Amino acid sequence: MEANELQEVVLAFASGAKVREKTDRPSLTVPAASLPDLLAKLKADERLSFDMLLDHTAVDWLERGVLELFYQLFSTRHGHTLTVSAEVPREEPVAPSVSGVHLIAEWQEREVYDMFGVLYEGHPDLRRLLLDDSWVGHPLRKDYRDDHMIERPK
Amino acid sequence: MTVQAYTLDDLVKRLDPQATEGASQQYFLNLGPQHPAAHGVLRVMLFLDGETVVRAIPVLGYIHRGIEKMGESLSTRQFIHLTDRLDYLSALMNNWAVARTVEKAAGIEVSPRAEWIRTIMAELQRLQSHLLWLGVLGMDLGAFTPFLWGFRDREELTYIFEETIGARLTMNYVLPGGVMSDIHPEFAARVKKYVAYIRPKIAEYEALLSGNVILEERLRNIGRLSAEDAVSIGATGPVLRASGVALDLRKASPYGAYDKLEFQVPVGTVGDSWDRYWVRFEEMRQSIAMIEQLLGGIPEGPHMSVKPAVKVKLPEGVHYGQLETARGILGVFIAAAGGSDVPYRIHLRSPTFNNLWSVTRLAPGWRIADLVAILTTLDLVIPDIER
Amino acid sequence: MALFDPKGARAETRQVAGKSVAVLLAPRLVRRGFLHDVFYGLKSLLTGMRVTLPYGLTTSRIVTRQYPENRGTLKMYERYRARLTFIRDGQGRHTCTGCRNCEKACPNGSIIIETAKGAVTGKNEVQRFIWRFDACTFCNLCVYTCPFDALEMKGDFEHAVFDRRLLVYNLNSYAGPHASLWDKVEDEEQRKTLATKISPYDGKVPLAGTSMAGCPARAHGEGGAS
Amino acid sequence: MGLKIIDDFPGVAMKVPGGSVMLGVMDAVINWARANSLWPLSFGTSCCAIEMLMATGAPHQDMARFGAEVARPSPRQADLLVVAGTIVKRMAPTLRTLYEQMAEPRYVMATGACAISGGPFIYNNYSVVRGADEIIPVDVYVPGCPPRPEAFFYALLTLQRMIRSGDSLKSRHVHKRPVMSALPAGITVADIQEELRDLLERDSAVDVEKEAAAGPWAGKGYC
Repeated sequence: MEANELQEVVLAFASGAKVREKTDRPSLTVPAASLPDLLAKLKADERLSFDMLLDHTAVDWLERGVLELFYQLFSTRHGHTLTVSAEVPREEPVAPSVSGVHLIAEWQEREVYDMFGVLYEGHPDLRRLLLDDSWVGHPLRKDYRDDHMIERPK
Repeated sequence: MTVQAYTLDDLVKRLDPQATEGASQQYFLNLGPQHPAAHGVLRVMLFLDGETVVRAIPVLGYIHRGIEKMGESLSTRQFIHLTDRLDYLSALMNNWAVARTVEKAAGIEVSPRAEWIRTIMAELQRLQSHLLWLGVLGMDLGAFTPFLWGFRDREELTYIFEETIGARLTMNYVLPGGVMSDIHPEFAARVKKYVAYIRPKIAEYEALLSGNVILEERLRNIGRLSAEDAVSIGATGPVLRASGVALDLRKASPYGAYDKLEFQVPVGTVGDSWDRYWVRFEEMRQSIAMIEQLLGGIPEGPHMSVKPAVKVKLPEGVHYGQLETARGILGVFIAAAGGSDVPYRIHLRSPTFNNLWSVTRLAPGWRIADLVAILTTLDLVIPDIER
Repeated sequence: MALFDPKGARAETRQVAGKSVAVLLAPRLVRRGFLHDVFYGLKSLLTGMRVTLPYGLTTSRIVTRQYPENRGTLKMYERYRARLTFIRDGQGRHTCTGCRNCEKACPNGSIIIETAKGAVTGKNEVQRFIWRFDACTFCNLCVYTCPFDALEMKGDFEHAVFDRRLLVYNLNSYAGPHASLWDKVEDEEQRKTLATKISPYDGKVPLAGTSMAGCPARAHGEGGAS
Repeated sequence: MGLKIIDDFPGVAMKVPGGSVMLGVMDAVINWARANSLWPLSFGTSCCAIEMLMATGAPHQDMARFGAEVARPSPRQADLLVVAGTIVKRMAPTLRTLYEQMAEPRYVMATGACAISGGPFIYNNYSVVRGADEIIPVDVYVPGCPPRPEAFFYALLTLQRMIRSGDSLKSRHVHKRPVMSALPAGITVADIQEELRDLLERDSAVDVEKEAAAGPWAGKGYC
């Protein structure tokens, strides 16, 4: 399936979805609440069959005050890719968990919680993945600072 | 807020009754964080019934180095040297993955010669990585000879890298636009000699290991990962292929010089430890075949298309690139604000991160010694998981 | 006959990721009953021993490198990167202009350059070229980006020390202008004043525990005692 | 006061006072034995572990030639802790525990940039400890990223040199750290004395008079 065609098919699927500009692959922005449903549908659909969640991560857009969640989907059957993104507010970042759809999301979401503090509703085991439980703050947020970090001298 | 985050202690408290239910001899064991069979600083919490694993919980973070945070203040050219230190056994392919993503984003042309060099180096490194894995597999299963042999033949490859690249393990060789230095004049002759040397050695390994009854007993039917599970956890590389899904980016979306090469993708049938063993073993042969084909024609041309003084500026937007390393698909996610060579955010999707997840599925029901076999056939590199 | 037939891999074509891919299916092991297993097990063990035995009988396959006995003859590959040095001409003069390209290219701040305006030449001159061997990762970006070919990586590797502070080097052996500026000064007397000699540890070195420009202090006692 | 000691370091600082011939011979024998049977703890966290602990054990390098091939997984049986790889904050307590579980005499080697100073992870990093010597005392530093196996062997020889001149039966648990003996050719003590005096006095040299009054052997007639 061509990129444009794919994008149209997916757009028909997702309510409230918009095409995300400035990416190098078919890409959509959707409301965070619709994520688990959408991913399940994309996985089940014969033409799309996005059965692998390659990657899930977040970007902290400090100026806009949002955390943008990115889901990279891949179809082992058709070989096409799709980026789904959703925005959650920085101050109260809550998103629904997609671990019911893709098993690996459990760990990927734990990592994003660890690094960005995004709380996933319905996650079976939301713990820090890489840092100690006693760690204060979420280091990949742009405004994270601690005593240990030294800036490289200019 | 309704969402609750837990700690490790909470988890242990929550799991304890389930873990010990019906068990006649209940134990709790920490494998790691510094255990010789874990290949690095992996810690697996094991709930045991006698010697049988009831539940395995990997605990990560003992080598989490915050590379992604550092990437937000380094240019991509500088960041590449950090990727050497992730999956250090396929350092060059990590370099390539980042370089390729940057090239695609910034629209940089790469000469056929540079692509050729990258491809042959990547295959040499895949062979090197699998040789190390073979040695370590032998050692974990109680055989010392494979360790000695694997390292003996791996070291010869290291000398080839040393001659051309100047480093043994952490190479920092592939940069956006090409490779750092042209191949050494002796390179092709040395590789040719090496290929002639390694072919009979592979046959020797096969005679020693593949038909061996002990190895067979330790691997057959242990740790079966179904194709469905493998796809759902995003397992890639030999682990996924052993489960029967022939996904190999070298075939699925060829990069470098792979579209000119003829090779087969080794695939397993049931996804047990044996299949993972065989797939990697066969991949070594395929790599050698590819190296031989590559030696046939070295294209002329420059090895680098970007001058060192040029800053490789990233256009605004989100860029994603992926590449097949020795352990699976390495994805590079770059969000750029534009106008700078420093990414706003860089994230790496490491193959072993997903592959490790399968331990929670595969370990229960098997004994600790089998868990070791499962871990070693998953071919984990812990710094790659934790980045 | 055997449990495992190495040539038993089946080749076929499969549809994966929208492409047809030539695959090779893993051969499976078959079990043929207890007695067969016993004999096969014995046979496989003997096979392994037949492979390994010749290694014990012949000495022609020794591959071990005899360091340190071969220290005199050991040669590193010329591209091997283990120590950063200045390239010097016959008179010991370097070509570094102090442009700081390497300092900027270094990913982890291992290079710190101090420059000053030369009294005679009026140009930027390197006073001290500090290289932190203890932090260097030998990524070669400094050599790669140097526009004046002033740097090179040498292959010598015997640098183990008892004290970490000895791993901070001054690369330049004199504070003064680079080679081509040197030739422009014609007055013999002036030439003598161009450079002052400095040793590898000359001046204030960014020692562990002390702070200086370009090298922040290490916080002591933060990771644990002692 | 301290100057005299630095000048003649390390000969003066740790001499067995009272110098009995018997003890001197035994010191030499014990230290010779210790130096030639260093059992490393197999502690590797990342890339350096491949080069330091695996490649050196393999045929091309063969650590057995130095009597150090017996890599032990248990700290109780090891006397050389090779810190091979990055130490992050979460690993630091474990490393400290391992060190403390090792029996005396124990020696620590920091291999590679990460273990010496944090290496590539010095700046803008929230998780990496900047050098193993923030957690445990380190005897030998091996620069490289990672160092090649030969560099590790050179470090092993350096450590053996230190051990042979090392502990004595009378003042136990005091390693000689011959700082000056590692100086590159052409550099003398005087070259860096001025610069390092304060640090040297604090870290490496022993003030005999002061030690006689307050050290662990105070009042025992050694000084």
